[in-house]
Amino acid sequence: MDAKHLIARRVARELEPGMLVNLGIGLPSLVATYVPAEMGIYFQAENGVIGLGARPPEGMEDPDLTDAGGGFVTAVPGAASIDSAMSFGLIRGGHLDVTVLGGLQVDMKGHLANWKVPGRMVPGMGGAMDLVSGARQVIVAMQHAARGSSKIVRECTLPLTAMRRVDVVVTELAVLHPREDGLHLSERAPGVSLDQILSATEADLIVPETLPEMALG
Amino acid sequence: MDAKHLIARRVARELEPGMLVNLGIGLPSLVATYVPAEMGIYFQAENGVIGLGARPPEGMEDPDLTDAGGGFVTAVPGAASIDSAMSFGLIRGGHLDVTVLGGLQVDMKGHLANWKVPGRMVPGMGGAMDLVSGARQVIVAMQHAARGSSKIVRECTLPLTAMRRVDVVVTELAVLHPREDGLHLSERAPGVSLDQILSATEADLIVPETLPEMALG
Amino acid sequence: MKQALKPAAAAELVPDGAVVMIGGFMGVGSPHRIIDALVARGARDLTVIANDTARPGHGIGKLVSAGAVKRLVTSHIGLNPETQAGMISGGIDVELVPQGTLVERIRAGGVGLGGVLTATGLGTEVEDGKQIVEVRGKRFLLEEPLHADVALICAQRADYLGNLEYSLTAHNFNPIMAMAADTVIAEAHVIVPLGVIPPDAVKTPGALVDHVLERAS
Amino acid sequence: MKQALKPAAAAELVPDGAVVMIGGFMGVGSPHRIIDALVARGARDLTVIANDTARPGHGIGKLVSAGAVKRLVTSHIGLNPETQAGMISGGIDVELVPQGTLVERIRAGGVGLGGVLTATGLGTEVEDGKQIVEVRGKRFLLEEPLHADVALICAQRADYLGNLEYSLTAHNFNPIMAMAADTVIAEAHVIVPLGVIPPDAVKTPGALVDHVLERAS
Repeated sequence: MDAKHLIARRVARELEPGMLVNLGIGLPSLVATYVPAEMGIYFQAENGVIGLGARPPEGMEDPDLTDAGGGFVTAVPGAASIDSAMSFGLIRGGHLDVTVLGGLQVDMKGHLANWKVPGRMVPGMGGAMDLVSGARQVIVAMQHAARGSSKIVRECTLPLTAMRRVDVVVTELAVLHPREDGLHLSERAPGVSLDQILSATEADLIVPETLPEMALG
Repeated sequence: MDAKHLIARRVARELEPGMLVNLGIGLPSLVATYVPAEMGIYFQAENGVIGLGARPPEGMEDPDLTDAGGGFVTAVPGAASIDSAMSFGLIRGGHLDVTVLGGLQVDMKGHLANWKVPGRMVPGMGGAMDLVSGARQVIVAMQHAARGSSKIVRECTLPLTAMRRVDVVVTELAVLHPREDGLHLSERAPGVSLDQILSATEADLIVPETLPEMALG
Repeated sequence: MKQALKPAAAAELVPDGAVVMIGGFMGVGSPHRIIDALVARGARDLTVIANDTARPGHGIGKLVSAGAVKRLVTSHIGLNPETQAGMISGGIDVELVPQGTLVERIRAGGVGLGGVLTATGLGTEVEDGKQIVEVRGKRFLLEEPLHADVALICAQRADYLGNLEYSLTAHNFNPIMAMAADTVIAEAHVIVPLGVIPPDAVKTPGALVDHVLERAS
Repeated sequence: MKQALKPAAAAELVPDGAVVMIGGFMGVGSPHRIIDALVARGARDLTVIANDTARPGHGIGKLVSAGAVKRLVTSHIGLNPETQAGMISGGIDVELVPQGTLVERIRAGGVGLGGVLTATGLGTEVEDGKQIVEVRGKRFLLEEPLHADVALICAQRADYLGNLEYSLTAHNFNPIMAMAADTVIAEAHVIVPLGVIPPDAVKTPGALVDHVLERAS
C-alpha cells in the first residue's frame, strides 16, 4: 500500500456512524474509499452538498455537481444542496463532526500551517481556516516529510491556519495526538520502528511505554 | 368614505409600479385594496411571503399561508416563500421600497412611536423597528388624533420605534412630510380646512402658501 | 436514519428549566403536537425563545396558559393578553427583541458568529445596556447570539434522515432555529422515504436534525 | 416583469472600474455568458469579489486572462497560476479572505448588518489591522461588509419576474450575492413562465433581481 492510501485507511477508522465529515481535496479525499456505506457517514463538500457520493458513471456527469476540487461527483439518496452561507454556517457553527485536511506543517502546540508558503505558493486559504476553527474534530492527513524535511516541526515557520490545536495527525509513519503538554506519539505504521519515527521527526514527541501498531481495519 | 379608507386610498397613491411594499396589520393593510393589480406592486408580509394576495375563496384557506396578523391570504403567481432571516434581510438590507405602518405618535423631528404605551400596552415591537430602520421609504398611516389628543406631537412622549425620520404621514385630515427643518403640511383632506388641521395638531406645522387638496385617484 | 420519536418521548427531551426555541409565527408553522406533549408532561420553568406566543390556548400560548414559561425572549406578545399579564405581574420575565434582530441572534448562535451588528434599536429602549461598535464611522448595536438546549420545529415534509421542507409562511423561524440548539426535534406534516425530497428542495439538512417526531395518527 | 437583457447590454451595465460580485465555485454556477460579454466588451479595472478565479481561460479566469481585473477579493486562487502571477507581480491587488468569512461579509452587506464577528482568522495573518470585539469574554475579528455595484449571478431557472432556482453545487455564492449589489443581473439555464417555479422553490426572490439575461440561443 502506498503512503497516501495507508494514511487514508487509518483516518477512515477515526470516523463513527452517522457523522458529518468534510474531506479536503487531494489526499484527504481518498478517505471516502475506506468508509463502508453502511456506516451512514455523510460527506459534506464545502462548495455546497451534504451527501457527496463517488464518481458518476461516464457520460452521466452533471456540470452542476462537483466536489470542492472541481471534480465530478454524485449525490447519495437523502443528499441536500446548500449555498455557501449554509455550508460555512454548518462548519463555523460546530455542526461538522470531522474535517480531514492536508498539512504543510504541524507543530508541538498542535498548530497547523497548510495554506501558504510565502513568496512561493499563495493559493489562498479557501475554506481551511473556517474548517480548522469550526469543526468539532480536526484530523490532519499528510505525509511525514516533504523534500526530505520533517513536516512535524517544533514550531510552525509557515503562516498558521488557525490558533486551534488540531486533534489528530496521521502520517504514513505514525499517529500523533497533540495535547496540552505536547505531541503524543500514539501509533506506529506497520513495519515502522520507533527510531525511524523519531529520526524522521523534528519535533519532540511524548512516547508511550508500549507503542501499538496502527490498526487499519 | 370613513377615515381609515380615506387614509388607505391616499397612501396607495404613494406607491409606484414594481415596488416591493410591506403593509402593517390593521389600517395599513387596507392600502392593498386601492392598488390596481396592473401596477405590478409586490406585497411582502414579514412572516414570510413576497406576493401576498387577497383573501382566499371560502373553504380553500391554507393554514400555512397567512399574513403577519395571522389572517388567511393568497399568494399571487410569481410569489416567493421566504424564511424570517431572508424576510428581515430584505427589510434591513434596504431592499424593501416602502413600509406602511400605523402610529401612536409622530413628532416634529419625524420620529415615530408605535410599539408601546408604558404600563398600559406592551405588545412588543415585532418587526416595526427593523421596518422603520431599514425600509427605503417609511409611510405612517394613522388617524390624526386618539381619545381627543393629537397624535402629531411636538416631541414623542412614548418610546421611539427608531431614530430614523419617517418620510410621509397620512391622516384623515392631512398629508405631512417631516424634513430637516420640521413638519411640512403638504395636503389637506377633501372638505377639511387649514384651521381644522392646525387646531387638531399639537405640533407646529410648516404651512405652504397654497395648500392643495389630497388627490385620491 | 432516525428512529421515529413519540410525542411523550419528545417532551422528556425537554427538561424543566431548559432553554427551548420554538418555531412558528402566531401558531403558523409551530410544532403543535410537541407543544401538546410538553403541556401534558407538565413542563415547568422553561425559557422560551420564539417570535411570539400566539393566542391563549393556541400554539405557544398553550405553554403560557399552562404556566410552563418562566422566561421569554420574543418580538411580539400583543395578541396574547395572558403573556402580557404575566409580564406586568412579573410572573414571566419577558425580553422583547426586534423581530429581525431576534432571527439574526438565533442565526448567529447557529452559525458560530460572535454577535450581530445592527442599526435596529439604536436610539430606542432596545439600546439600553448594550455595547456599541463603530464600523467605518457608523454606529451599530452589538446583539448577542442566542443558543438553546432544544429546538422544537415544524416542517411540511421530513424524510427518514430528517431532511426538511417547509411550506409558504410556515417557514418563518424554523430553518434558522434548526441550526441553533444542542438537540433539534422536528415535527412534520408528512414523512417520506429518502430521495422523495430532492436535494435542491431541502431547506434544513438532516445533519442538523436529531429526532423526527412519529407521523401523526 | 423583466425585459430580457442581451449579453452585450449586460456588459454595458458593468462600467470600467466597477465593483463586481460574480457567482460560482471553480466555474460551477458562474454566469459564463455574461463573463464572455464582459471580455468581448474589453472591460478594464474591475474589482472582482468572487470565491475563486477558476482556471485560466475558464469562468472568472477569462477575465483575469483578459487583463480586466485590477483588484480581487477572493478565498482561493490556487488553481489559477495567472492570478497568482498577477498577485506576485503586483498587477492584481489580491485580498485573500477565508471562504466562510467572505460569504458572511457579502451577506452582511446584503442584509444590512454592520459587520461579521468571527473567530476564523484569529491569531493568523488574517487578523492584521482588524478590530477585535469581545463578546462574553471571547474575542472575535470584526470583518467588514462587502457591497458591489453589480452582481453577476447564475441560476438553473428564472421566471419572468426574476425569481431564481439553483441546482446542486451551483448554488454556492449566487443566492448571497443577489442581496449585496446595487444592480443584480441573473443568467439562467432556462427561463419559465410565472408560476412554474413554485413559491417554496424560489431561493432568490425576483424583487432582488434587476435584469434577466435573454435565453441562450
